[in-house]
Amino acid sequence: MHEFNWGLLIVVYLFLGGLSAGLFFAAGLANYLEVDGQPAYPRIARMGALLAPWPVALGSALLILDLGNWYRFYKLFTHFRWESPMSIGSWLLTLFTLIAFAYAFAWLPEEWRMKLFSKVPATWKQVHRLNVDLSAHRKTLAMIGFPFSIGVGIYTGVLLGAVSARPFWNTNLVAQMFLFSALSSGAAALLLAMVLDKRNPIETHETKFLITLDIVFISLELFIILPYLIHGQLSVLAVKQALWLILGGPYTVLFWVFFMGLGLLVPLAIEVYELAPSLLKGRTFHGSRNLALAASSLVLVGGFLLRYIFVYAGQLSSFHKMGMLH
Amino acid sequence: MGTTRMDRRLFLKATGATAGAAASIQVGCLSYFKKGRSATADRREVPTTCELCPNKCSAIAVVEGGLVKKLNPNPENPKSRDMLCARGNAAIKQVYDPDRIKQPMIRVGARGEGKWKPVSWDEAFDFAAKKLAEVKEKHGPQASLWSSTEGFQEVFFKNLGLAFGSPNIVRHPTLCLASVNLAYSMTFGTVPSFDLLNSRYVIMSGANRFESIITPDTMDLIGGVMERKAKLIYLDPRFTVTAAKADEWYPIKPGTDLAFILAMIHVIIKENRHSKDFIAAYTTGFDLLAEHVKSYTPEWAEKETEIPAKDIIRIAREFSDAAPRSLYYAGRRSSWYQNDFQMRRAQAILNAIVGNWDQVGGMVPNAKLPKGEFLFMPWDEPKAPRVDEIDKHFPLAAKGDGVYLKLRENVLSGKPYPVKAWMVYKQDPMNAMPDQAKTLKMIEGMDFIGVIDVAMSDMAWYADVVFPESAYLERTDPVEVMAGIWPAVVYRQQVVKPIHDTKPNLEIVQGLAKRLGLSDYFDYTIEQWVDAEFKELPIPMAAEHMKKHGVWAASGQPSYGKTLTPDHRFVTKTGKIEIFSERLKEAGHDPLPVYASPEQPPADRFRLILGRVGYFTHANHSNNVWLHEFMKENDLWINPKSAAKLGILNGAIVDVTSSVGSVKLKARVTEEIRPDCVFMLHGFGKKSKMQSLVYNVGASDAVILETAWDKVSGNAAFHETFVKVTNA
Amino acid sequence: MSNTVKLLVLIAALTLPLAAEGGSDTKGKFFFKKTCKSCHAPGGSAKEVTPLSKTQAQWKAYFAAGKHKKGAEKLDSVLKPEQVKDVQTFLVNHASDSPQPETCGG
Amino acid sequence: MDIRKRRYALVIDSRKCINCKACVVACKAENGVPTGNFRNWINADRQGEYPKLRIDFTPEQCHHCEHPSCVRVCPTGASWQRKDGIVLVYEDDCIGCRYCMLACPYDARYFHEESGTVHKCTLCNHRVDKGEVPACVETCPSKVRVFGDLEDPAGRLHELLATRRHIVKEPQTGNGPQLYYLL
Repeated sequence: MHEFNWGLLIVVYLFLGGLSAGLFFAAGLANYLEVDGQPAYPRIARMGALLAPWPVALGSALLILDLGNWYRFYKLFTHFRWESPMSIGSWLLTLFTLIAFAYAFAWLPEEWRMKLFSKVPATWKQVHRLNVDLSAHRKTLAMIGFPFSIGVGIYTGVLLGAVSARPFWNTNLVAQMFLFSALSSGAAALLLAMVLDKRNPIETHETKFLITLDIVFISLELFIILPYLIHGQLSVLAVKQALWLILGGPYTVLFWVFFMGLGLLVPLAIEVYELAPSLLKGRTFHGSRNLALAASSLVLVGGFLLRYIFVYAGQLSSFHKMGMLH
Repeated sequence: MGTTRMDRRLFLKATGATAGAAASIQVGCLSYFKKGRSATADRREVPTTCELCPNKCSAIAVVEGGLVKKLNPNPENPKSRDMLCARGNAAIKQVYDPDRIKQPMIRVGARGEGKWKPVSWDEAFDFAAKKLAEVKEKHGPQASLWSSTEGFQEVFFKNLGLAFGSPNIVRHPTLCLASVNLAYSMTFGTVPSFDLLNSRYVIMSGANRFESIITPDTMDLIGGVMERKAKLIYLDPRFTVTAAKADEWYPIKPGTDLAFILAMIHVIIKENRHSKDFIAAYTTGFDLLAEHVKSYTPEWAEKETEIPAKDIIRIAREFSDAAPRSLYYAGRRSSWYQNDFQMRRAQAILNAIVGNWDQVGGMVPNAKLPKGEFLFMPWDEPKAPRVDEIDKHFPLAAKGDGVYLKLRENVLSGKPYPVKAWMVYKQDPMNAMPDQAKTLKMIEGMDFIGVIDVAMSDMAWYADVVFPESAYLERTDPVEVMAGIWPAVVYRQQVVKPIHDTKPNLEIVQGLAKRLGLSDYFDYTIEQWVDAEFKELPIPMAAEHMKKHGVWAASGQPSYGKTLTPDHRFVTKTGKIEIFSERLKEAGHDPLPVYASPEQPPADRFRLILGRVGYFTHANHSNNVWLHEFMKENDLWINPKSAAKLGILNGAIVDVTSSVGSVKLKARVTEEIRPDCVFMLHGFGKKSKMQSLVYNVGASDAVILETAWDKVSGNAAFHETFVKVTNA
Repeated sequence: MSNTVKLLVLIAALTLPLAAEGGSDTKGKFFFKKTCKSCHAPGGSAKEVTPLSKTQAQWKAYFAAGKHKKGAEKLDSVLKPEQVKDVQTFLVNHASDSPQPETCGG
Repeated sequence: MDIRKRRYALVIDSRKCINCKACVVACKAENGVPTGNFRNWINADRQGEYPKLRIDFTPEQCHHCEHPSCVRVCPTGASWQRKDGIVLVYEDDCIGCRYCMLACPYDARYFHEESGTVHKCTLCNHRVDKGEVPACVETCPSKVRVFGDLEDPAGRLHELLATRRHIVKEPQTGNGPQLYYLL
């Protein structure tokens, strides 16, 4: 009967899981896009590949720490329960993490890989057998990884959406919302990383690509949030009452000002402002470094807030308590 | 066993019978099937009797590894109806309360400062005996006061006071229900039980039976009301749980219940609805009553009570139509106003004139069961008269109980003689009596204060020496006969050994008696005492039975109408039910209840009303961790209209001030109270730091209550205080 | 008891001094239970007697007569004179028309 | 042994509930529920304006649903349901993820800080298996709770459910709750 059984660690975990999925997806996509038979965005593909596994690995560690009995986490893998989103999610997450690491490994520059293995004692022969060049299999690994990344992106939403007891969550739109938010966060994180990498300054076409990608994902996310709100209003009373949490209730300001405003609409406006001249009037895309920094950071904050709001408000919502909340 | 056994399922069926079967009398269904009691090496089940409130329910304690794990209801006791309430269940935490007094202690700091020196029992006894002897030497034995509250071992404490030579034994009834007891005794010669199980129409004045305590009355009535077999009319300035469950709730103007009752009598007599045969055969003074109530019309009562006259008339008609299965319920804690006795008398008279005496669904004189008695050496009668001058001021009151508030006045004034030592058993006068400042003054005037209790009450906190009593689960007590419609004998035996250095009250009394040279009067053990009591129980192998079952009930078949024979003599002066009382007249009181409008609070004040909730017993158990969870502090109920006028918001801290004190409380702005009253719950705002959960949390009503008492019984009147409420 | 006897008892009661001063209620209860009750108990060798068996006046009359066993034996032969006084006090105090408001517990 | 199929359930006559909370304390003692946590409780719904007021009390606890969502979402199978309908947590398999707590429409579960696992009403299965009734049912003063076997056509539950109007709470969740509230 604690109001919040899931707290900040879960929020962070959901955010990081989605972030990895988004990073992998964007990086994989960049790997597939070619101009004249040559990869169009090799630096994006590499940056994404190298970053992708870490957030989810950290997130999973946090999730395990959040368990009442962290050392029993292995039990997640001694059972498979197809009815439980968490059970499916655990497997999905694990496989995705492994693929993401393999994919990152495939993108590891030769000298880094050699340096890494030079630290492994020579007697550990089995380990040294892993010292192989996978760069030829990047496309295959990306192809295998795509569905998993989408799966993880969706899963973080399904985990909440599958809970029929919480009217705030219990709609199929939550999964999509979380997915597009994840993909948008991935694109934004890549943009941020590229902008911050001063040794290899980001190039204009790269900025343009990532901004375009993000505009698409944010728009899709908006197209889910609107029906979520409208549908909720038209739904059964309990859902309508649950939506009150963000339509007048305790999470209203956080949702509208910070998430919708700062986390979604403002970065979208910045990105459109940057892209529109080149798109509509055919002008050269310049790409302001500062605006890219601002937009990408705000998108990440928005992605985090979405999960924060959903995890907390969702726990407050309930079929039998809602009437009394008002 | 000779009892009728009945399956629980059948019992439920019986109580669930539809109104169509209303004619059936529900009796004999009070013992259910015996539950399988498993016994493993480590697990024992010991029947005992609950002590957390005065109802004395039978319980079966489950002991595992030497610890009490669970208390289950014992279905064999008709008076506990196979239940234990929240308190009963939480008794385990009384034993394992970290705040318990764990060994005898002698005060080393100033009184109330909370500095204690743990001592051995010998030291504690020697110290107390020396002090008592000094007071006796200097002022005589009557200078000692012995106050206690109802309990199986109270008798030993009381006897020590008497053997010591003091007439000043003061018990709880005048802080409780002395006015009811006296009013019914004066009318019927006894206080009957109310057959709520079979009643069809019940009126209650503020007796909050569904909320303040759980007894058979609670259970019988909730069944009847909810199965639509009984109608409940409830008068209370506050919307209680009982009000919520009642068929009709009237937020009566406080202090005017007597007007309502007199108007009912008026209607019943005027419309010729009284039970003429019964009145002729068993009562005296009816004609005087008929004359007396002529002016008490429903229209007059409407002005007094704010209950519409048409409702009073209708209720009077319904009440007399339902007779003899109709009841004006007496209530338990009853002491509200200075006319309380007369209000209860009027209830008794109303009941008498519709002829519900000794009838199914009416009032039933209590059946008793025989019990043996241990005969100990009797002492000389105390020579001095009582310090409360009960003979002079309250000649009709129960002499053995004393009159608490008058006693305090006299002790404070030092007249008729000084009282310098105060022994207290199981009672907390600091919270039980109104006007705590006066009680503190009385404490200050004492040369010696000794307290015997299980927990560190506020009274114990101010004592000079504290004797820790073993909790009820840790001791064996005398056998008790529970008189009633379904009489029973209950026994409390030791379930576990005391976990701290505590003693049962008898051993504490004996320890003191030995040092006071009174050992001869207490020359027995609890086992001898109990064996003597077992001896006359009308069952074979009584001792074995009681130890195995913890309770013995008669057949479960109540008998009605035993007193309705021409030669029955009521224990009154005339031998009849006295509608008109010569004895009251002789004592200078109204022989028939006369109404006087109660004083109303001025515009800027509220009448403070009090109440209880069944999680706690008076000021006790609010420190019990399992019960404390349900209510962590008390608050001040105030109607939104009144609160708005004063700018008081829900949850705001307010000052509640009377002529004798002021407390701070959180405001609970609620529709559930009359706009001219405020309400607070009893039992919080403790001064004792060894009540750590409620120490200084909320407030004690005793701080702001003013001293007032009922004129006839001396019963404290708790609703006579007007308070000012302001934002703090 | 025949009506004549009742009448005589009544007359006796009215003409005799009404109070038995100075006896001890507590001791009276003790001796009553110890001595009288040894026979006058339910199932005892004599008829059950309780304080409620008589009114105050009837008890006073009974003690004024000072007889026992339907008048065959003097009360003094069962109880010492002082004990008789105590028992009388106890029985009168708790007679069937005595004012004895009920209490709670104790 | 009797191998007849059983389906345990509770019928609750909440009109008779007076909020005395005996059931709550009995449960605490019987099952060692920590302070601050509850396996059963009583909701109080207060309505109206002076002097037209009402209070409705409804006892709450695990509904031992037909299709318990808590069991469905458990990733390790620690939450499980007996054949007789009692929903339990097998503590050795509970990793303490608390997903089941979110999945319960009745908020009937709590996290036990000491063991790091989730606890809940067991319908006193240890008592029921001995032929006794749950502690809350046994102690209830106003006999609000009736425990029984829905598969017993002669049982008290059948009689009550056949003759009295009743509801279950939040049936729209699809959980198939088995706490029947009489009207």
